[in-house]
Amino acid sequence: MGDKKLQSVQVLLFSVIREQAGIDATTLHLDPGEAVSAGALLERLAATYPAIRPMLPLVRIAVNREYVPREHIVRAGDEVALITPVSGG
Amino acid sequence: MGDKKLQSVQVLLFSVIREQAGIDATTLHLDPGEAVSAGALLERLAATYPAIRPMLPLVRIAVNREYVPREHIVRAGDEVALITPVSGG
Amino acid sequence: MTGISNDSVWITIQEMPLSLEEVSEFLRVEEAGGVDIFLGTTRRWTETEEKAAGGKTVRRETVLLEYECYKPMALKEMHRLVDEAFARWPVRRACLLHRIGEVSLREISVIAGVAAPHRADAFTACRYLIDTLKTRAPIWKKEHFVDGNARWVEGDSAPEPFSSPDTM
Amino acid sequence: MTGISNDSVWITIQEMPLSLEEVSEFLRVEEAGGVDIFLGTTRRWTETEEKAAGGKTVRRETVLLEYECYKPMALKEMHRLVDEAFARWPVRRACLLHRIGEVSLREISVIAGVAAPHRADAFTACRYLIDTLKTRAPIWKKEHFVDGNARWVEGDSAPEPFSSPDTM
Repeated sequence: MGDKKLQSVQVLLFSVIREQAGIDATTLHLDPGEAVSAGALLERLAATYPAIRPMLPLVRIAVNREYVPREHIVRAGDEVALITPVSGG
Repeated sequence: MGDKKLQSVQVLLFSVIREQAGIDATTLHLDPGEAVSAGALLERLAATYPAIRPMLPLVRIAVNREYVPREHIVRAGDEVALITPVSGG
Repeated sequence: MTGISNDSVWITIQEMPLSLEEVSEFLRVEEAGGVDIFLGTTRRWTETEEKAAGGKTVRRETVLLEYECYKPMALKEMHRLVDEAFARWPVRRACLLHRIGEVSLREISVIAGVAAPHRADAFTACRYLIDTLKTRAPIWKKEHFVDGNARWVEGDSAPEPFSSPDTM
Repeated sequence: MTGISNDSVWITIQEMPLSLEEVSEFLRVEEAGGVDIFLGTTRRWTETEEKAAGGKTVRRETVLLEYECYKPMALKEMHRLVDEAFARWPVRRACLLHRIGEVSLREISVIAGVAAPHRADAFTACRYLIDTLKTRAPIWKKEHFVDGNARWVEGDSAPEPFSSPDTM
């Protein structure tokens, strides 16, 4: 069943939050037809990786490589990235 | 008599005013003890090279490689330069 | 991307050292009279006010910077920033190059460059590119100090609501 | 000159082409994290409003620029401008290089460069150097057009009373 893939969301972590979580990527599963906000997804992640919780207020969320507000609804197949304050340059 | 040199002022011309005058340098002679302002010196030069007269209002004067106001008194031995609006860069 | 011909834009993220000579060759075009190029380099000394030291200024010695990025999104944002510069100012060419991995003292981590007919626009657009890159491109810097410690540099980009592309 | 160690300042007027690579090598020091470099290049097209053409915009094609200077005074002024930049901003290194003689299309006539701990100062001081050079250094530019005509570019520096060194 290809459904498995379609029902999942890929989450990417970088920099300090990657080190705190101890992972650079994980997969979250959605129930069929489930609508989850990006913010709720963060909470779900923090339940599994409590070390990232203190950073959540600083995190911007990107879905499919675009910044989105926390109310943004994440869909199966989306690529979600947790962007702590950037410091390139 | 080394006085000859001491009684003279070297005048340098550049760019458009150099081309109008047809010279890039000339020597003006001062009477012993004569006090001439930079502005008066310009007038004297324009009497000899009338083609430069229309440009005089735009000219800044440098004496010994420093910009000076027209009232500045020029002394024998000074190097005077006529600086039309600069356009380097 | 979005109407900017590739001939006028050069964007890259790479591990190899960045070449200023190639940047100059790319930016100097007959349509431009003013070219501004910004280089970010690894600085040895950083002065910070440490709370632990009672607000005293502490001078720390860096040995290298380490950069990490979310590459596909960083490239996308960099293209967007350059597109914005072209839309706002009479820019003829622009480049935005970032190095990742380890960058030693004096070496170049980022180059932002803009060629414009006149200098004021070159300066303004170049400044725009580097300033916005530093708040929007998902790139992170870790400082490695001479004492063996390391820390992720705290960026100062706001969390959300995320600013529209036009926010400066 | 006036308290600036020669190690931190590089000023020259030369007929030979200017080397950006040497500028980069000079400016990238361990004390600086931001380097801004401005290049003035020979632009091919100039648009001017010609009174003779009823205020219409006329596009002229340049084949080369020719620079002339009052060299000892120009160097003195360039040193002064750099001294002012050091006095005003936390500058670590600065260069101001001007080419004279003929400068072909795309070639560099001037390089102003500043290295500072942080980028804002690098941009501001670099802009200051090139802006003030263009009003104070006794250097002149003659445009040679493709039709065989030539004209001295009308600078926009005010005649007198000459501004104090602190005027921007």
